[in-house]
Amino acid sequence: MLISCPYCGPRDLSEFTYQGDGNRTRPDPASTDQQAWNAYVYDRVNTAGDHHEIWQHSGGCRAHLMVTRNTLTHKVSAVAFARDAGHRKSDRHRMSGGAA
Amino acid sequence: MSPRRTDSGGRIDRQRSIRFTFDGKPFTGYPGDTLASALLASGVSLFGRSFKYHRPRGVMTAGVDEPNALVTVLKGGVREPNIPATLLEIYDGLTVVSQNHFPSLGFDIGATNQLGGKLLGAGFYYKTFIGPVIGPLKGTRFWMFCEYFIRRAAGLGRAGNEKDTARYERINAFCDVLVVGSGPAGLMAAKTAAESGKRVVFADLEPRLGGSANWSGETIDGMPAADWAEAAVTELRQNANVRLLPRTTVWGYYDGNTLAALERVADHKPNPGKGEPRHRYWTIRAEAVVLATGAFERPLVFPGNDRPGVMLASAAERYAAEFGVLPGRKVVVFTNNDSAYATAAALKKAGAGIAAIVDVRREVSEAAHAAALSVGGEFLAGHAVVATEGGAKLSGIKVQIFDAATGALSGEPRSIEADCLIVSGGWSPVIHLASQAGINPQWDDARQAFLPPQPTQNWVGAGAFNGSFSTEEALAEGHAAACQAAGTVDGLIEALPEVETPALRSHPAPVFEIKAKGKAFVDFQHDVTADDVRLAYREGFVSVEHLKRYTTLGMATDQGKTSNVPGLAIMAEALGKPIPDVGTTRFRPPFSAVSLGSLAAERYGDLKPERLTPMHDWHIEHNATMYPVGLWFRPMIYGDPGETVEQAYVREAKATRETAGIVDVSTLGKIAVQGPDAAEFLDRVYTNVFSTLAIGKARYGLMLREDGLAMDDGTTWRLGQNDFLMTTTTANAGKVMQHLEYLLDVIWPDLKVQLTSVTDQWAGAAIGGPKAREILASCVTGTAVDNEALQFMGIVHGEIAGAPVMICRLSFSGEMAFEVYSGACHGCHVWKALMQAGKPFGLVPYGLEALGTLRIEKGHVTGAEIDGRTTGRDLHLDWMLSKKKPFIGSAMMDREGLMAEDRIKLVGVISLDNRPLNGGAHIVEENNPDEPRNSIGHITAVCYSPALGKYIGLALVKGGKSRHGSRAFVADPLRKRFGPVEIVSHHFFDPEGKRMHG
Amino acid sequence: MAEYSALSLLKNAFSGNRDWKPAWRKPDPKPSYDVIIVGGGGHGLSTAYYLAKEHGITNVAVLEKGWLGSGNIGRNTTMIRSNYLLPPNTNFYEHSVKLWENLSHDLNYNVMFSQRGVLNLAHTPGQLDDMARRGNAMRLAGVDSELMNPAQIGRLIPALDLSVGGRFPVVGGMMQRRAGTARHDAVAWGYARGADRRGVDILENCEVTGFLRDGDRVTGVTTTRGEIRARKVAVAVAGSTGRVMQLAGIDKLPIESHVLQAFVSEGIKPFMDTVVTFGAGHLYVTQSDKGGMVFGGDIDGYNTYAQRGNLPVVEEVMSEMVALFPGLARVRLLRSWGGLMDMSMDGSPIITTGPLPGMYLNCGWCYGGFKATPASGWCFAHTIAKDQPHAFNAAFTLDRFHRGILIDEKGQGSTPRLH
Amino acid sequence: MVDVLSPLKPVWKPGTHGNTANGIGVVLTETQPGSIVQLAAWQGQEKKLLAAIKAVSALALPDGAGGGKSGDSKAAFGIAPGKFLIVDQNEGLAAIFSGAVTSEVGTVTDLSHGRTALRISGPKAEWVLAKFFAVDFALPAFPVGSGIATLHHDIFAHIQRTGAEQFDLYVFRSFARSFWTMLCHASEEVGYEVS
Ligand SMILES: Cc1cc2nc3c(=O)[nH]c(=O)nc-3n(C[C@H](O)[C@H](O)[C@H](O)COP(=O)(O)OP(=O)(O)OC[C@H]3O[C@@H](n4cnc5c(N)ncnc54)[C@H](O)[C@@H]3O)c2cc1C
Ligand SMILES: NC(=O)c1ccc[n+]([C@@H]2O[C@H](COP(=O)([O-])OP(=O)(O)OC[C@H]3O[C@@H](n4cnc5c(N)ncnc54)[C@H](O)[C@@H]3O)[C@@H](O)[C@H]2O)c1
Ligand SMILES: Cc1cc2nc3c(=O)[nH]c(=O)nc-3n(C[C@H](O)[C@H](O)[C@H](O)COP(=O)(O)O)c2cc1C
Ligand SMILES: [Zn+2]
Repeated sequence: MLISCPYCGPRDLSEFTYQGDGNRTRPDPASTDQQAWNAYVYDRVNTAGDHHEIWQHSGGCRAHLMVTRNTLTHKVSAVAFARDAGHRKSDRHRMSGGAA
Repeated sequence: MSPRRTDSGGRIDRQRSIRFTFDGKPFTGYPGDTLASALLASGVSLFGRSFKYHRPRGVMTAGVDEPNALVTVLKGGVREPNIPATLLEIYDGLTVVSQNHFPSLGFDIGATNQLGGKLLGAGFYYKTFIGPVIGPLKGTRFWMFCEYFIRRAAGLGRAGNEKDTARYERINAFCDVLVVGSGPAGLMAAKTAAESGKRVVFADLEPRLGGSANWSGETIDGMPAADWAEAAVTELRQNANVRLLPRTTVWGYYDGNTLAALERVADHKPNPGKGEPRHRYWTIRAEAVVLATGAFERPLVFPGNDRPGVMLASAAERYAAEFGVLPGRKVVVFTNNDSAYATAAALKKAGAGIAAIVDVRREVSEAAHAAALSVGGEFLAGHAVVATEGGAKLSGIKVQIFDAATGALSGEPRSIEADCLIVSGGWSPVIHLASQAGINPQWDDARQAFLPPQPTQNWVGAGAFNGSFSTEEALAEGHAAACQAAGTVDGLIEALPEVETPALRSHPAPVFEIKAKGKAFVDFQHDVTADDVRLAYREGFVSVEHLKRYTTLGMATDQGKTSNVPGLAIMAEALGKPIPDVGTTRFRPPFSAVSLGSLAAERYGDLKPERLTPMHDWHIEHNATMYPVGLWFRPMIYGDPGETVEQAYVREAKATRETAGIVDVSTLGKIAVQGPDAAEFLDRVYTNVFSTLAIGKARYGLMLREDGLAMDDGTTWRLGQNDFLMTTTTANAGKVMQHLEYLLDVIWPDLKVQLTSVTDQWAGAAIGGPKAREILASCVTGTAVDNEALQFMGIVHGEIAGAPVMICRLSFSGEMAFEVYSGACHGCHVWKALMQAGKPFGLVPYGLEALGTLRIEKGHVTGAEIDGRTTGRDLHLDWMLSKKKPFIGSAMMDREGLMAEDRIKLVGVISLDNRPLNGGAHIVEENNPDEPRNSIGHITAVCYSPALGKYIGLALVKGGKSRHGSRAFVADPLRKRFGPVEIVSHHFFDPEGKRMHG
Repeated sequence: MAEYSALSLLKNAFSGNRDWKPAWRKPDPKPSYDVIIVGGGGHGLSTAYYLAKEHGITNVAVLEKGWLGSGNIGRNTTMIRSNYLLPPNTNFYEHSVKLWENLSHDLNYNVMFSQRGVLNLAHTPGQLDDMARRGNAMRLAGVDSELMNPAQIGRLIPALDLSVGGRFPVVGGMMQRRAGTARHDAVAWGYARGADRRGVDILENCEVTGFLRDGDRVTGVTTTRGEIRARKVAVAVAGSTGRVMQLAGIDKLPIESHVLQAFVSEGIKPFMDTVVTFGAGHLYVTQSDKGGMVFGGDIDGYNTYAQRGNLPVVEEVMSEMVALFPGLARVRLLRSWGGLMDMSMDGSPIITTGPLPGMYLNCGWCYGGFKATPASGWCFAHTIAKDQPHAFNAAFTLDRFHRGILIDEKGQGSTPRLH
Repeated sequence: MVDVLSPLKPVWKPGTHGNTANGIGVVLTETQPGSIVQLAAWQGQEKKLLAAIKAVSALALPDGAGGGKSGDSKAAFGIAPGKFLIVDQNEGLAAIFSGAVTSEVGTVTDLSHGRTALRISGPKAEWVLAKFFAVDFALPAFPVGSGIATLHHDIFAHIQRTGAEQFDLYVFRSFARSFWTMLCHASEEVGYEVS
């Protein structure tokens, strides 16, 4: 499997570390909403199809990437820096609805 | 001259002969021969024994699809089992033995298994050996008793225990176009892609590129096909953009157009060159792939079809044309399609006699008819072979009239003398690679074959792979495929070569099996018969995948290359369903078996790199016993001659408490945390506050995971306003780094913080003990190290023996102690200077054992206690959990499960019987040495404490502090230890910390 | 249906094996059942079997989307053991081993359970202490376990390079002799036949495509073979849990679906009798009765439903394999494949009522659920029949993650790929 | 000044080795630069950082990922978004940059001791490196001057192409000895010289 790092270009899977479900939002640090914390830490979306997930290019530039990858075919259809994806959180929700 | 060798032709070099042995007997062959061709040429017909019934088996194919002729290659004491003789190129000194027989290949007692044939049918094991309900062999015992004997019969070849001394390597390749298969289709594709200027990798599993052109006898561009292929290959060889990979099997098609291939670099050589690997494992990342892997010919299923002397038609033709070997002198051809007629003609031309052509079809094409007449012999259309005759060698066959539509036989069986029966049951495109991604291939009725699935990756097919079985089509498709793969879709790059070929069609009649009396084999290696398939059907194992698993059809080393389609056709017939409704089993990598060594490649014999500290060589020179910690090596003890481990660490620990000790702490994880928001960031990731830390000071910190459990601890030093140096435990350095990077990159991208691993930048030496300060003072320049200049947790900069150092006064040992950091390349220099300075004071280097002892005495926690299941509170670090701010884990750390009363918590234990304790021992309340039960916790770390004069340990125990002063028992049944302990505070020694504050 | 025995085998051999009947019927779905079990894997089938056998509930259907046993039950490395550290696991898996010990009899089907022992290798004294902690926990719970020294290990497995290439010398190991392997497919077939003989309908090629609901309550399922109603719907679909539960509107679970690859070498003559695991990496090896070395390592480590993996894990596993057994460098890899792992957030399973009324959930097996097959079905059947868990599975709740009552053998927290 | 100790010392075997029948495939050396410094710019400050690099090292880095330059005694290349590795045969570069890069622009991290610099050159350099890294080393894909960050199993490496047939590798010091040993081993096939 290859992931196209926006900085390094297409690189082999062995250079990356999977950081899981990219649909989760960390509650506000001061939040005491236990439900929200539980959901953030433990609950995962297991999409069959295009899945939004975070990978670290740990064997390269070490950036975290927001990757859209099909869990049925392993085809990667989109990659962006996670830090840029941060301020487009609403976008991400829309994408996980299946539009992407 | 050997009995079966022709006078001329083929790829062999008759000028030079090669000597090898098979089962100890000497043989000769020629360069270019495979073991199969050389042995056939010498008149050998018996190559091996089948798996279950130990039936005698000969050679069935000439290539990678061989199910029968498997042998073991010996290289000194190293054994390589199950190698198809058809792929094994001979060389001088090659030593081969046959396998799966006792006492010999010719006479094999295991063949008596055949007597139980009906009993040993599919599913046999599941129905028996269940055993009695009572007695010593009850339950599963009876099966295990039987299994012992059954297991002796397992497997084919024998592997050795001796280490293989060969070298294996891997290499990464990138290309625009990868062409797999070098037949007419692949060659044309490679030529086309190369001409368009693309970077091409061109692989074929055979030693000689050219595929079927090497033996087809056709004419391409006015020359013999083999010459045309050679010319094309020569041209490609000169192109710098093309890498030719003969002897290279592309065996896996993985995601992202990543293909795995095995190059057999030196298997055909008596000895590899200096530094040359035996196998090279290629991972090829290709923009586009052309799959031109050809087609496998299929056998027909009929009684006695496994007798040595029965061979696939294309194999017979290859032996004659490519190796100059006649598979027989008196040949019968048995076919359901036209392609075998060309074979008959080729064999005839090479000097064999054609005794008969038996065709299941009553009507055949004119071209076939003409071919039949031209080769002579009987022409038996509308007939079938119903039996073979002879022992371990074919002597004849029986034929009967056959109705292809109904499968009915009629008339009296008649014998025909023959020493070779060549069989063609049609062709199956080699769609394995295309199918590995998991898409189902499509059945094609006209060709009676599965055609490749719709691409799920960027590949284009060409030639017989597509079911296009003529050479014209192969050339045209090869060209077109390359144009598509290279992105030059718009047209011909060059004129296609002209082909002369007989007008024979390889589309077979839909006949797979001749039902007559006797064992008719479908899977030759696993001895799966047509009756086994029908038994599976009767017992409801009708899905092809059930069929496979119930009968083991297609599970042998050849993975059903010849047997899958006939097998499922028989099942389809039994079910009364068309073949596409039955489907085919799933294709999986590898396409053909690959050595485990090649996949380990450069890591064969060298599993992991070693991480060494700058002082590593010094430690070795000073008798350190090294201890692996992750990839690092650290001194465990510096043993004096004759000392036990305990004596050594006790001496080291004692010296540290009495005078001074020094330990290499370079392996501690070190992370530079820099930037205007660094302090804020640390406040968020540590449970305690760091923003208040003064420049030039260090602080101990605890980190939790998001789920509120303890993750790691360490000190962080503030070197500047925006500049921190964080230390982590050795084991967790990578994990902590990733954790922090994740938070910065994903959660708080707005924070201006830079993280850099500087573990390797700094060498660290911790020096502690009553004399530590004096020692430092005697060798440090540029700074004072007295109480005033260097307070507890203070940092100063200076020099030792000319090298810049950074010194922090902090203590893990509980003594007055300092960590001295220097640039790694100066590390050993500084270490030696410290040792030198310490000499007059009795400074002693100490290792992990003493380090552990000192920390246990002080009750400091490490990885054994922060084991991913404990909380800060479990470890009595509550005082570090700031209430003033949220931090990672703060929201989750108060959940009921993490606050529960019955959690195990940190305590100290003292052995009351003065015997050593063991890590991993449990603590129980009841004095029941024989059958201890009801663990209340366990011991995490142990030592003999020189300070206390006792064997002590740290433990995690239910109730924690409430048990202080109480008595319990250590239960260690695995090491046969039981005895009383006292549970005490984990602060064994100097709980007030007077010593380190000085 | 006929009992299987040596005698019946002989009788049938004489009649040309023509009289054997299907091992289980192929019925059409009824409109409704007392209990529907979604998933014809080991756990689904054993649940049906024990519902019938232990609780007399026989109006049961097992719905399998493909061919029976096409999931992980048919693709695992067959290792069975109860060498766990934490009491809920030790007790549950030991119950399972006990059921295994009598399973062939119970089912009248030889599942080839072979107690050839599972040996975990240790490569540092610290690691051996960790093993001792686990082994002692077992012994204190009445489960067999012992430590072995390198010399004993060398005698047991002559092919093992005790120095592991000089890099990770074996300093000892922990052996559970009652542990071993079983013939994976036979387990599925044996349970299917056993359940079928007690009246359970096994419906293959019957994929659940949705859940019927009455308000919150689950009242049945829609399938590729029509609607089927039931008083109770139990889900045991292992790696497909996320997907199937989404059909019931449960979008998020404390689970990730990953792929685990496994490998088999060409058949070789008896090479090694026990199961061995490597302690300085991630590798477990056994030799099948057919002669293939069956082995596996870590999961690939990313979400997938594709049942196939990629090369990095292949290379990792092979390099560890030949490091342990350098004589196998020339032996060849025959086949590799993958299965879908329902990796839970603490690495331990979930067997529970809910999360919706009328629904029951069995999942979170990671790569250790084959050994659990008997006990999982046994406990799940109890939970379904009684609407409450048995003591053996009382800890395997779905809400334990949120409540922080974790059963984390590896101490890795909520990072499923590390369990 | 104090002598800098190479981690390769016990395994450093000058001379020619391996199969030299077809000449020397690669030459392997340790370049021992005096300074290896990592510079990182905050998002949006990259241009200023590049300007600082130019001012201090006189290397005008081209735009784009991995862009780099190498001169006789100095080299610089991009290793990650906004991050650069600057190498100088002279010591003390970090201190100079600390003056030139303010905290508004980014950070300066001295790695002079933390990374070991190896050079591989010769006609088979690409071939030998391809044994370790899943990276396309062909000149068009990896032009002279440019750099990458990549990985060989546990060993992380920064690599800059410093000539048509020459690459400079920066590996963590603690791994350097193991990596060097592997590099020599992999070079045996093509013949190598250590100098
Ligand atoms: C490579 C590998 C090695 C392993 N090794 C071991 C080992 O050595 N020891 C061990 O103890 N465990 C091992 N395991 C784990 C073990 O195999 C599983 O945990 C266990 O088999 C899971 O339970 P199951 O048998 O019920 O799952 P499965 O057999 O996967 O059953 C689930 C079934 O649900 C079906 N299904 C899914 N969706 C639907 C739907 N919508 N409708 C109807 N049916 C559906 C699937 O088709 C499947 O048949 C391994 C697993 C793998 C993949
Ligand atoms: N007589 C017939 O009826 C008949 C039937 C089928 C094919 N053919 C002939 O075969 C030719 C077809 O040409 P083609 O080029 O399509 O096939 P081909 O059989 O000539 O070449 C295929 C090549 O692919 C190689 N190969 C297969 N799998 C491989 C793998 N995984 N890795 C590396 N190499 C692999 C094989 O070794 C072979 O050399 C034509 O000349 C056609 O006439 C004839
Ligand atoms: C314990 C075990 C042993 C196996 N042995 C063999 C074998 O000897 N030959 C073979 O071809 N496949 C063998 N397989 C693999 C199966 O062929 C198949 O790949 C696996 O069950 C997964 O199914 P799939 O590949 O159809 O998805 C074995 C599988 C298991 C679980
Ligand atoms: Zn990157």
